[in-house]
Amino acid sequence: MTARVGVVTFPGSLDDRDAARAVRISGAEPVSLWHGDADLKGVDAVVLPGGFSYGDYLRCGAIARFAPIMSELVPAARSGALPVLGICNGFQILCESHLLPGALTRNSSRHFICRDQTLRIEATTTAWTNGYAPGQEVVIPLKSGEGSYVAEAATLDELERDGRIVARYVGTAPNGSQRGIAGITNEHGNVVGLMPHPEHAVEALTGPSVDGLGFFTSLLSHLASGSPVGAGAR
Amino acid sequence: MPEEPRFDTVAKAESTPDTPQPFAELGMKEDEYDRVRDILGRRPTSAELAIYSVMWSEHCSYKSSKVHLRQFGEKAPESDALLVGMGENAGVVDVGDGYAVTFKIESHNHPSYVEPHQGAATGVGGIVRDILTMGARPVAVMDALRFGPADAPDTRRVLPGVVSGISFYGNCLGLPNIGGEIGFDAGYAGNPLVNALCVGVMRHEDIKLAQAPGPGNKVVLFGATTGPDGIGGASVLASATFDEESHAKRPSVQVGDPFLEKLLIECSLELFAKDLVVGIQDLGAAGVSCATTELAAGGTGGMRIELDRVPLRDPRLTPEEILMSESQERMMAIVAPDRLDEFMATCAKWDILASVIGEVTDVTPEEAERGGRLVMTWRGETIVDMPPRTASDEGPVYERPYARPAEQDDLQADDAARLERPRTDAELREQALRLLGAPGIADPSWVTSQYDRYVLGNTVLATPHDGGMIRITDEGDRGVALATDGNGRYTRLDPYTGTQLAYAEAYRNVAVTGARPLAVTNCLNFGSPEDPAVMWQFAESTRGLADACRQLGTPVTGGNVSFYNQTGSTAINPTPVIGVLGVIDDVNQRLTSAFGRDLEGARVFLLGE
Amino acid sequence: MARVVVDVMLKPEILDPQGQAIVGACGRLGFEGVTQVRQGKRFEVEIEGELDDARLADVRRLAETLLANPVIEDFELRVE
Amino acid sequence: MARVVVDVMLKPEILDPQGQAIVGACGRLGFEGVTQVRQGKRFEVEIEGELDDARLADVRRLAETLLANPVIEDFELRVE
Ligand SMILES: Nc1ncnc2c1ncn2[C@@H]1O[C@H](COP(=O)(O)OP(=O)(O)O)[C@@H](O)[C@H]1O
Repeated sequence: MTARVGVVTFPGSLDDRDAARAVRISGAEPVSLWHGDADLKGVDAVVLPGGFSYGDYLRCGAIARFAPIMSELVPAARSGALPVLGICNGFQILCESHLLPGALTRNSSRHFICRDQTLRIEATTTAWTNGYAPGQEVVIPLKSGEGSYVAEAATLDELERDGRIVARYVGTAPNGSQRGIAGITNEHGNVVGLMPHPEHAVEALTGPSVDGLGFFTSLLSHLASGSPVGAGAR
Repeated sequence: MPEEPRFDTVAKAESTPDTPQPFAELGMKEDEYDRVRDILGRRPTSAELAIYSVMWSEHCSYKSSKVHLRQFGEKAPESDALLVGMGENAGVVDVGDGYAVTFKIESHNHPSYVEPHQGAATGVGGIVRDILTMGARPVAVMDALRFGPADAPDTRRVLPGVVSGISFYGNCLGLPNIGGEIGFDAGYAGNPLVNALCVGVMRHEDIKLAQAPGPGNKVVLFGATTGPDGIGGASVLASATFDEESHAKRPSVQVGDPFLEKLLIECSLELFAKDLVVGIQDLGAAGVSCATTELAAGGTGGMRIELDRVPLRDPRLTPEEILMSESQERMMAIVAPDRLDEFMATCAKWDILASVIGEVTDVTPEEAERGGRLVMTWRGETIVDMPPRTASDEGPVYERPYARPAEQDDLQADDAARLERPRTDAELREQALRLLGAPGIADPSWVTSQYDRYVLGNTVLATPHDGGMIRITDEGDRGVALATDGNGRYTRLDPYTGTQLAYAEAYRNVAVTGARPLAVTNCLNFGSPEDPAVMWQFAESTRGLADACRQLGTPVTGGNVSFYNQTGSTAINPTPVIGVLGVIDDVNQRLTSAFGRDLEGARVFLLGE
Repeated sequence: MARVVVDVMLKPEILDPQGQAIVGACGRLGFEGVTQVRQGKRFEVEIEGELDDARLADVRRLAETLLANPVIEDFELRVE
Repeated sequence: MARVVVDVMLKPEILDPQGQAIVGACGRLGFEGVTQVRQGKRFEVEIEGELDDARLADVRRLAETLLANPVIEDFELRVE
C-alpha cells in the first residue's frame, strides 16, 4: 500500500506544494492537511513545510504552534508514533511546540541567506535519515533568515551524547548555529527538524542535487519496516 | 431644517460655484481644472477633484507618454502569441498547450528613496497584484536596480533597505527571484531606480479583465483595511519633482504586509477557480478612485458606491483621503448577487476581510454618451456624480515639445578614443581587475543570496545565469525564460540605439538559455517630461524600442513609464529597462551560462562581429 | 556606566502588520478582550562613564539616526 | 480600557547579532563610549474594561505563551 504523507498548509506556508512534490517523487501519496482542521486524515507521517506561517512577524512559528491541526499532531508526535519532518519554518514550529528543544534565532549575518549548503548527516537511525550513511555529505538549499539554532549548553551536550544531532553544516555555520547544528531529532527519532530544504533537492533540473530525496525515501523504508525508530547510540 | 453637512457634496458644489479649490496643490494645471468643470457643468466636489487629480496625474494617465507609446501598437509585429495587449493590467502571451503567461515590470523609484525598505517591498507587492488581477498565479519575480556610487553615504542607506525590502516581500510571498540587475551611477544618488517584474501563469480560459458588466452586480472591496498610506502619493510622489521640499513634507509611507498578500493571492485564485468574479481590479496608486472609475468604465459605465462602507484602519479619514489612499493589499471585485455568499465564504476561509461597497448600475443612452455615471455617497449625501470614463480613459493628452539637446554632439564626441590606453601588461592587468571589481560588474551574490530562488520548486535557471527560467507546470516540460536589461549611459549617448541595445541584450540573454523570445515589457525611467531634452530622449527611446521590436518580431505587451526621476533640475541618465520573455518547449534542453564539466577539448566559438 | 532604554514604536498612522497578527492570534487562543496590540522595538544602550547632558544628546542622535527610522517610527528615551 | 506594556529581551547568554551590529555602527558613526546594545521587543497591549488581577494574570499568560519564547527570552510586564 502506498504510504500517505500529510503536508500541512498554514496561512503563509510557501513550500507546501514543493514538499508534496517531493513526497510524490519519492513514491508516496501526498495528502493536504489544513491548519484549521484538527484532523490528520489518518496519514502515516506529516511534513511541516517551510514558509512564513502567519507572516512570522512575532517570532517564527510562534502562532502556528496554536493551530487546530497541532492539537492532533503534537500528542501523536510526542508519543513516538507519528513521524514528523519540520523543514525550516516547520523546524521553528516544532521548537515552539516543544516537540524539539532549543530555538531558532536571527542569522548572525542578520540577512536572509539563500545558498546551496553542504551538510553532514550524523544521525542515521531516525525515521527520516535511515537511508543515509553516517557522515555522508549532501548538498541541499538553505534559505532562511532565522536559522541560527540555540539551546542551553546542557541541552546541546545531551543532544550530542544521545546522537540526536541529525545534520551539521560543513564548514562554518552560515547562520551562526551553535555547534554547527542544521537539524535535530527527538528522543524517539520520529520527529526531525531541519533548517535546510531537502524538498528542493529532489530533481536535477531544479535543485543543486537530488540529495534531499533520501529524507523522503528513508521515511518509506521506515514505514515499510514497521520497526520502532531509535535515536543514535542508545 | 436639516443641518448642512460638514463635507463637500454635489448639492453644495452646485450652490457654491465660486469656492476656490486647491487643484494646483493636487498637481493639476488650470486648464485641466477648467476641463473638469466643463465635463461636470459645475465645479467638482472635493471628492471629485481628488479622483480627477489622481486619475489625470502623469503616473495614472500617461498624459505625456501616450502619444509616443502608441508606436508600440502601431508598429507591433504580427504575432499569434498575443492574447491580451497593452492597456490592461498586464499583457498576456500564449505559450502553448493552452497555457498563457502574463508579465510586467513596474517602477517604485520615489517611494524607495523616501523609505527604501517599505518602498521596494510595496513595489514588489504592487506588481504581483497586477499579475494576479489578470487571473494568473504569480510564479516568479525579478528586480532591476540602480543606485548612486557604492561608497556614497546615502547609498548605504538606500541600497540595503531596497534589497531587504525586495527580499522580505518576495520571500514571504513565496515567489522565486529569478534574476535582475544592479547598477551604479552618480546620477541615481538622489533618485534610485527600483523596477520590479512579475510573471504569472494561467490557462487561456482563466484570463480576467478589469470590467464591471451586469447591472445589479455587487462591488466588493477585499483585503486590507484602508489607512492614510501614501495619501497624495499618486500625484505628489510619483509626478512631482523630487527635491528637498517633498522630502520634508513626507507623505504617510505605505507599509507592506506580504503575509496578507499571500492570503490574498490564494484567496483570489480560489475565487477565480470557483468562477465567483465577473471583473476584478487591484488597488494600486490612486486606490479606490482608480478601481471604481476603471471598473465602471470597462463595464456598463454605471456604478453606485457607498463610500462609508469602506473598512478603515483610521476612522478619521475623510472621503477624499479614502479615495486617494494607497493602502496596499487591496482588491476590488464585481460579483453576481447569487454568488455573493460563496464569495464571502471563500474570503472568510482565508481570513480576508471583504465588504460590499456598492453595485453596478444601468445608464441611460445620454449618460453612456457622456462617459457613464459613477455616483458615490457619504453619510447619505451624494459627493460624487461624474462620468467615470472621463477620469479613466479620457484624461489629458500632451504633445510635449521635444528637442535634441545642444550638448548631445559634445557628449558623443567625447568617445573612448580620448581615453588613455594601458601600455604595459601591468597596466592592462590593473585595468582589467579594476573593471571586474567595479560594483556593477563584480559578483552580485551579496544581493542575490538574500533572495529565495528555490521556492515553488520550478526554478530551472536563476542567478548567476544570463536569463531566469521557470517550468510553468508540474505536469509538463514547458517553460518560460526572462531577462531584463538597461543601460543608462548608452541611452544618454544615443537614446534610440541605447534602447535597442538594452532590448537586444535582454533578447540575447533569453535566447542563450535556449528559449525563443516572444514578447516584451518595459519600464521607462526618465527625467521630467516638461524638459524638451528629456522628452527628446523619451521620443527617441520609444521609437528605438518600437522599431527593434518590429525588426525582431516581439510585440510590447505592456510596461510602465516613470517620469520626474531627477534631483533638482538634473535628470537621471535615461534608463529604459527592457524585459524580454521567451518560451521553451522542454526545459530539460535549457542551456546554462557555465561551460559545464567534462568538456575538455571542446571548442569555444565567438559569434557575431 | 549608565543604561539608556530607547523604545521605538511605529507611528500610529502606519500599518502594523505584526500587531494585527498578534490580535488575530489572541482571539484564536481565547484571550478575550485584547483590542489592540502594537509591536515595537526596545533597545538597551549601555554607555561608558557618566551620563551627562552631552552624552544624552549623543544617545538621542543615535536613536534618531540608527535605532529608529523617523519616516515611520517614533521613539522615546528613558534613563534607567 | 487599560494598556499593558510587555518588554521582551533575549536572555543575556543568547547572542544578539542586531545589538552587536549596532555597537559596530556606533563606532563607525563616531558615537563614542557605547559599550553594549541589546535589541528586544516592546508590545503595547490594549485591554477592554477594567484591569483586575485576573485580567493581568491573563496578560501574563499571553506574554509567556505567545509574546515571548521562554527558551531564549525574558519578559517584563508594566501597566501604563
Ligand atoms: N538585483 C538583482 N536581482 C536578482 N538577480 C540579480 C540582480 N542583479 C544581478 N542579478 C543576477 O546576477 C547574475 C549576474 O548579474 P550581472 O552581473 O548583471 O550579469 P550580466 O552582466 O551577465 O548581465 C544574473 O543572473 C542576474 O540575473
